[in-house]
Amino acid sequence: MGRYFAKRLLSLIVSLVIASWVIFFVIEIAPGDPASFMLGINAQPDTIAALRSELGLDEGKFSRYISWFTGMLQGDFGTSYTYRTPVAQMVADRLWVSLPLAIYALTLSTLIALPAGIYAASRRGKTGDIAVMGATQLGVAVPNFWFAMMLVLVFAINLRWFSAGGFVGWEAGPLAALHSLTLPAIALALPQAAILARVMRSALLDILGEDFIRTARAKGLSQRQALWRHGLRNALIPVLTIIGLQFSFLLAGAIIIEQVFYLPGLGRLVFQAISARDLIVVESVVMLLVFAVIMVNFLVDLTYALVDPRLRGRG
Amino acid sequence: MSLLEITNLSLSIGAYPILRGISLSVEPGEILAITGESGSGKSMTALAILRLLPNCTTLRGHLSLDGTDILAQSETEMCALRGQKVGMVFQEPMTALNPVQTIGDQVMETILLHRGCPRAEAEKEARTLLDRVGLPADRFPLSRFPHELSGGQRQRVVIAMAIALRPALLIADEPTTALDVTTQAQILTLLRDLVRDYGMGMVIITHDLAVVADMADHIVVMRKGEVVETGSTQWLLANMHHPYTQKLFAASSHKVALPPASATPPHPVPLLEVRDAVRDYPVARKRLFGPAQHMRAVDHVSFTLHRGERLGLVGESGCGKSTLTRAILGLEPLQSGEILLDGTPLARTGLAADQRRKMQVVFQDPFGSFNPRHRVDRLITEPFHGMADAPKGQDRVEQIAEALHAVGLSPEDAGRYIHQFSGGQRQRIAIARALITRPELILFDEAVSALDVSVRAQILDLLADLCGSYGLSYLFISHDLSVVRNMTDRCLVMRRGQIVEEGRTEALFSTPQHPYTQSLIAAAPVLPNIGHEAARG
Amino acid sequence: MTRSLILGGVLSALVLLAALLSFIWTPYDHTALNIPAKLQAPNAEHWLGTDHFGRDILSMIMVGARTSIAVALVAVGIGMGLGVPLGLAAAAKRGSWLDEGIMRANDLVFAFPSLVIAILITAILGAGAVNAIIAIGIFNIPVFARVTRGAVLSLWQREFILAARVAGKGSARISVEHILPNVANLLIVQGTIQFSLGILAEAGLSYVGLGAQPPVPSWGRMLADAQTMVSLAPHMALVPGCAIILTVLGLNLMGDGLRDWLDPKLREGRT
Amino acid sequence: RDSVTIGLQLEPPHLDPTSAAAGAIDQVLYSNVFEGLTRFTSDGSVVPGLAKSWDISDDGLTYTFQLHSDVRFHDGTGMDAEDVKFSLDRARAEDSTNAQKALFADIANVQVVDPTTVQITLAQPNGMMLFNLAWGDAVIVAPESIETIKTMPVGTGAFTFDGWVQGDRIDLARNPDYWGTPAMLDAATFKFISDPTAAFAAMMAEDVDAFSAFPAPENLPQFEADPRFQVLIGSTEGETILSINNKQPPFDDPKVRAAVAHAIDRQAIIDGAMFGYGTPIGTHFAPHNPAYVDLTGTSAHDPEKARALLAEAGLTDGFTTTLHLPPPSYARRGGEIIAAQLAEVGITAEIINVEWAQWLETVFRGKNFGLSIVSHTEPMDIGIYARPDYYFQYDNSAFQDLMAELTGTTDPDARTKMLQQAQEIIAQDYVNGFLFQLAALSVAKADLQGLWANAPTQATDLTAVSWAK
Ligand SMILES: Nc1ncnc2c1ncn2[C@@H]1O[C@H](COP(=O)(O)OP(=O)(O)OP(=O)(O)O)[C@@H](O)[C@H]1O
Ligand SMILES: Nc1ncnc2c1ncn2[C@@H]1O[C@H](COP(=O)(O)OP(=O)(O)OP(=O)(O)O)[C@@H](O)[C@H]1O
Ligand SMILES: [Mg+2]
Ligand SMILES: [Mg+2]
Repeated sequence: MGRYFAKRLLSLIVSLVIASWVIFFVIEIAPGDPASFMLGINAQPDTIAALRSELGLDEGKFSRYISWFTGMLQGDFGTSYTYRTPVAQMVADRLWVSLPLAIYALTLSTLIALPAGIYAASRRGKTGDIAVMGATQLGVAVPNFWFAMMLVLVFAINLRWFSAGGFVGWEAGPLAALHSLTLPAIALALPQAAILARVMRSALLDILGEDFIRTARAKGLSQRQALWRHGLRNALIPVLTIIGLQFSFLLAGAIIIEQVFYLPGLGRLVFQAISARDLIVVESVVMLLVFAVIMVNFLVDLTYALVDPRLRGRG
Repeated sequence: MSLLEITNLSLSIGAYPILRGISLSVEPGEILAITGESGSGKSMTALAILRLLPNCTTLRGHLSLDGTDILAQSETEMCALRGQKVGMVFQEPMTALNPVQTIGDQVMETILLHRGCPRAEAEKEARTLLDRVGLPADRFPLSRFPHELSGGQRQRVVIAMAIALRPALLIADEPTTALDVTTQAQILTLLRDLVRDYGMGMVIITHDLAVVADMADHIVVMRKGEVVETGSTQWLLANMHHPYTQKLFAASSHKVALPPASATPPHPVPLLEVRDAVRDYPVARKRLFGPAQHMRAVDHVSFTLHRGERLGLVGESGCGKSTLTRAILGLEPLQSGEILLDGTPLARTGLAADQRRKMQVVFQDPFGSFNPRHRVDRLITEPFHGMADAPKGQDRVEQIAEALHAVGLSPEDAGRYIHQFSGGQRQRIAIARALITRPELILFDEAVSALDVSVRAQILDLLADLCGSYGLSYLFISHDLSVVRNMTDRCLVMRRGQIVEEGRTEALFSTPQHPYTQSLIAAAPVLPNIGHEAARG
Repeated sequence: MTRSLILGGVLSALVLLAALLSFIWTPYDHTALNIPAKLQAPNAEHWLGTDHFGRDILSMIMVGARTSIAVALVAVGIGMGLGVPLGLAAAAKRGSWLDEGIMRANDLVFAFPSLVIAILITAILGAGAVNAIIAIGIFNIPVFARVTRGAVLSLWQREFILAARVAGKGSARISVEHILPNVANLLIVQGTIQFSLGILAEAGLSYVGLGAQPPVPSWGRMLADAQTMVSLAPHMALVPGCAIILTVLGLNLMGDGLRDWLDPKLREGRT
Repeated sequence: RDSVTIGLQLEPPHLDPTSAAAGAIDQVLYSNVFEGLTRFTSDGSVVPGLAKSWDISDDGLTYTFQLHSDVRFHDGTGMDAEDVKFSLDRARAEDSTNAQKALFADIANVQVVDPTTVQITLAQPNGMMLFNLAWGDAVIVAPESIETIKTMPVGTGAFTFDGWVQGDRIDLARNPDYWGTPAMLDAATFKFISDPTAAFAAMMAEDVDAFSAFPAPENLPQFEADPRFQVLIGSTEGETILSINNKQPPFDDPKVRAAVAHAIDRQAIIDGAMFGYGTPIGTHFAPHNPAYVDLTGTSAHDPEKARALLAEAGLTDGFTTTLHLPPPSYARRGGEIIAAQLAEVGITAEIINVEWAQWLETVFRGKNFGLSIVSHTEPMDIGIYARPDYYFQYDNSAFQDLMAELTGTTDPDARTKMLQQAQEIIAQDYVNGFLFQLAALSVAKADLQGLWANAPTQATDLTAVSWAK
């Protein structure tokens, strides 16, 4: 276990270093200059030069990379070119929206998908299965931004059950905050739930075909008991993989949804930062997202070992 | 009244009839063996008793267990019955256990489910059971996971689960096919003891007639979903009537008329010489910066094979036989030692074209050794790859026809795909592929292990014929002692990567020297002679 | 043939047909503006109504199908063209540094937030269908590489591969001659699925303005144009939305159906 | 109710109006938090701000400002002549990062006479000086708080800055110690909603009380029809033009530019892109300005004439060019329409959608474009036509002389004459395609009063806003 952990950790670090390279140099070749963006069309060239030097943009790429990277190691992500606040703090603020949203959506999707998948698997080939699978097919096919538009139209504008968007902030109390995240969470969760339910079902069906399920049935367990006691935990590995992937996706991929619901999340931060050429913000956020994905995968791998004893001993 | 009474049971899956009018019965304390070739419906019969059949099956007829009409039971009632009244042991111990639960939990489950006793009590009971099946507490605590056990040990756990509630009937479907001969002997003994101790009835399903003859009180022979013959073991072995039964027994004890090894003007250079071969597989390190670990699959093996000689290699599963084969074929590098073919060492990068011409191979799995997307002509000419003088055009057609003819197939078969052939035919094609370059040496790695007895007998006969017509030399690898005894002049015994004994086949089998060889031979079940006599008659 | 294969096939064929038909005929010129006739609900002249410039939506949907199909198809092509050889190579040299390198690189690409990278790519290269293809294609590569490797690894254990190796064939040759045809089914199925995901991705990119540029119609951009008009002219959002849903649905159904039809044992292919 | 939530499309990057061009900073802070010596009113006129009065010397070179005496910054420090000198010198400095540094180019010296008197000396007369000092870029800031101005703006206005949740909102609170007429609202929140659909939804769901510069004109009729809301339609300083790269062939031929101008149907663009909101213009000048001349006739929609002109220029088969479109919907939608209109006369305009950063790089600085659409929102900016290096690269020495003369002229009538002459020159030279004056479109709750309808500068002046009883 320790060795497994250490080896994964090592490859994780190498991945992160390579990722930082890729991110920095790819982003730096984007045309457009943060200083001219800031100063607009009436700015004079010397003003732009003054701002560039104030922002440290006149240094060489490589030395900027080094200072960015070493800064990151110490938890200092630099200062945003446009906002002029520490990137770390901006990101932290945004995470207070994005992270709860991702967790909320993931919880919703898991709560919907797992029962649906289990139900479908246990009724394989019957009407219930076909209905659930039909619904998931539809869920996979619906673009989530379109779905979000429809949700706003129905629940915010017509029924006025929810506000059309925005985030009241955690100061307003956890319930109010969750309430304001509900529509976006649903918009994110349903398509994900559709995928997850399909994975759950097929993983379960694969497991149900295994010999040990037959053994369990020969002991006198009913189909359902066999599914719950022996099928579920074994089916968890593919499901966990997908949940891990989805979490990373939700963290970074909510850009469009954040736009539709004007949430001050990470996605919108990158989006704004890209258009303002606030490169350091883009770099840091992308780096952070990559880091999050790699970490989540790492954690998922570790939970595999919790689920499956065969992986514990393995080197 | 019998413990298990099946009369006129028919079963079909969808529109396909699988079982047709099966009748059999088992008394308490009696062992009934069901035998027959692959696909004859043995497993289906067993599953029908538990009503654990695939979807869309229809069952007709009568099936009663201890007076209960099984077919009339609801699913809930069946659940109560399974495990309680009837236990089952499956073929594949490696997959029959839930990998994520401890063996203790899995054994206890049967008890908790039916008896609803406190956990502690179930735990105690499970412990006793595991002790009973030969898994003592000090080495096998309840907290072990299945992957920490060997195949035989896992099979013991499965048996413990099946007998937990002392069911009246125990069904064992090929319980030892996946195990070594020595382990097989132990498991069979255990089963027999349990039946005797608990007075259970048992249905054992096996295609190994030697096991049948050894274990069973009663025998049922099945073919294509029908019972062709049934009777007490003694009686049946002596008086088998049905031609199929006779054929089956004849094939099992089939003796091949191997032509004598070509009179040897002993060639100075051995055809194949293996010198001190070592093959290590890397194993994951125990600690991150610990020394690199490895597993020695072939451990300083040396032997020679002369022209015209037929050499056997026996040993338990995992002892390194296939690894050695792959090394000889140049598919895997050696860590040390060398292999010489006709005096020239094999290059590290694989075999040269002329070496490949001299040496060919036939693998075990007739279903997996061919690319399903190619036609037979393309498949069997594959060994010509990279040879400068590979036949072209008409010449090629002729050589294909000749090879197919040699293995008893017709030249028309060259245009067919592999899925259009039966397992036995496929193995013939595999042999044709090996023959087509006119090799001097063929390696047979478990070449007949996957075949049914009757098909196996045909293939062995074919090999014997080819020995006559082609003057073959071969290395015959198998875990089946009787086959090796039949097919070879000289024999090597391998254990944990090492050759422990070597000698003329007859001598080695009649007077084994090494204790391992002795235990191997002792464990192998033997078909009593009566069957053999009857079959001849 | 399963029910889903038929249903999916019919849906996909309809879309394909519409796209092909648009080359020779559309009810109106899809670029012709007619501002006085803007925002008409579906009617006898314009079966699916008009948009905010008075263009005929049916014509735009038909031509838009072309864009969606082309973008998704080429993106899948890129993913297959690069991913499959990588997967084959990784599996052929299992456990080697090559395998390790390819797989780690795959993981790394997977770790990048795809939408953010797509936005960056278009920020660097400019918005447009070609760049959308690149953005989608890049993320298809690891998918195909992984699926191929997974399927091929088990094939390498098969004895017919051993037989080919005994015949002296190199791993590249074996990969092409023996392995590839045997994973073709799986790749076709995966291709169908990636194709449908590509259509969704193109729609998403166009929705944020990074996909095909006007006057080339695109379903995603039609949705983007429609978004502020949902309450004025709901058909503007519903029509392209349904076009996307039906196409993706059709492709997914077809993929599932193909999987069952070609080989029931391929089920583990999809992640 | 004594607070208000205002929706804005763009979020300020930071909160220093004197070191960025972002209009969003002024939209939040202008007049609310920061004030200058002079200020704009809703109708665009310039009135006293922190300076209660001023004297201009006869040669037009010396301005003497009298400041209000009891003005305090929000941090409690007093605002006096020293602060004015500091602010203006900072904006003019060599290393200044003021986006509109040119506004101060003519200032030769700023001198503190006494705590409430400041004297500004010009290097040459500049009739626009009072106007220039009303810009958001010329507001008075304090040296004590300059370090943190980007995140903690400290001004003299009727509202104090009360917090910023980045990506979401900025809060303002009433300044109890305001030197002038105090604000009527206790608090105000600016909420940033960039997506037009989301803006519509937020208004409809009453998440915000007003939306300044509402981005989706197509939705306005719905608000008008809804008794809960009022729609404010005013004018902006935004001349929306189809800018033409005057140096790039074939646009270096005035005939070709004229052909482009005649190919354009302004009304169709206003209807199609702005859903009818906008005033057609025929030159680069705001129609609400008294000096405006209606020159739309010079470039009336006439495809026949356009084709004829192209033929005259030797381009019978038309030509291909690029049309770079920045993100706002007037440009993206207008661009699609213009491309179609140009196609009718044989000009193929390949649409290239760009972000602002790219637009600045390729179009504005790189001058690597054929056509582009952009709204020039700076007030009174006809002077850009006198800059030959400006991105559309119009180089006419007669025009340049006229502008130089204008700057030195302070007499209003003479100025008007010159301005009208300037308008005509650029119209007749078909420098750009002049499309329409961007309308100021705001939506508010029906009972919210005191909002500016017009947008003489990008400001959301809340000082007079209140709820009707
Ligand atoms: N799930 C299933 N669906 C359809 N047919 C099946 C199924 N399982 C088995 N069969 C068919 O039923 C027949 C009997 O199969 P069964 O497994 O009982 O054979 P067997 O005698 O146990 O063979 P073996 O020795 O290979 O285990 C075979 O023809 C087989 O193809
Ligand atoms: N690629 C490999 N990597 C690591 N270990 C391996 C590998 N292949 C085989 N081994 C190990 O080497 C040993 C010998 O394996 P081999 O396949 O040669 O046995 P065998 O005698 O052919 O057994 P069987 O009768 O089951 O075919 C086994 O313990 C096996 O687990
Ligand atoms: Mg069987
Ligand atoms: Mg082997």
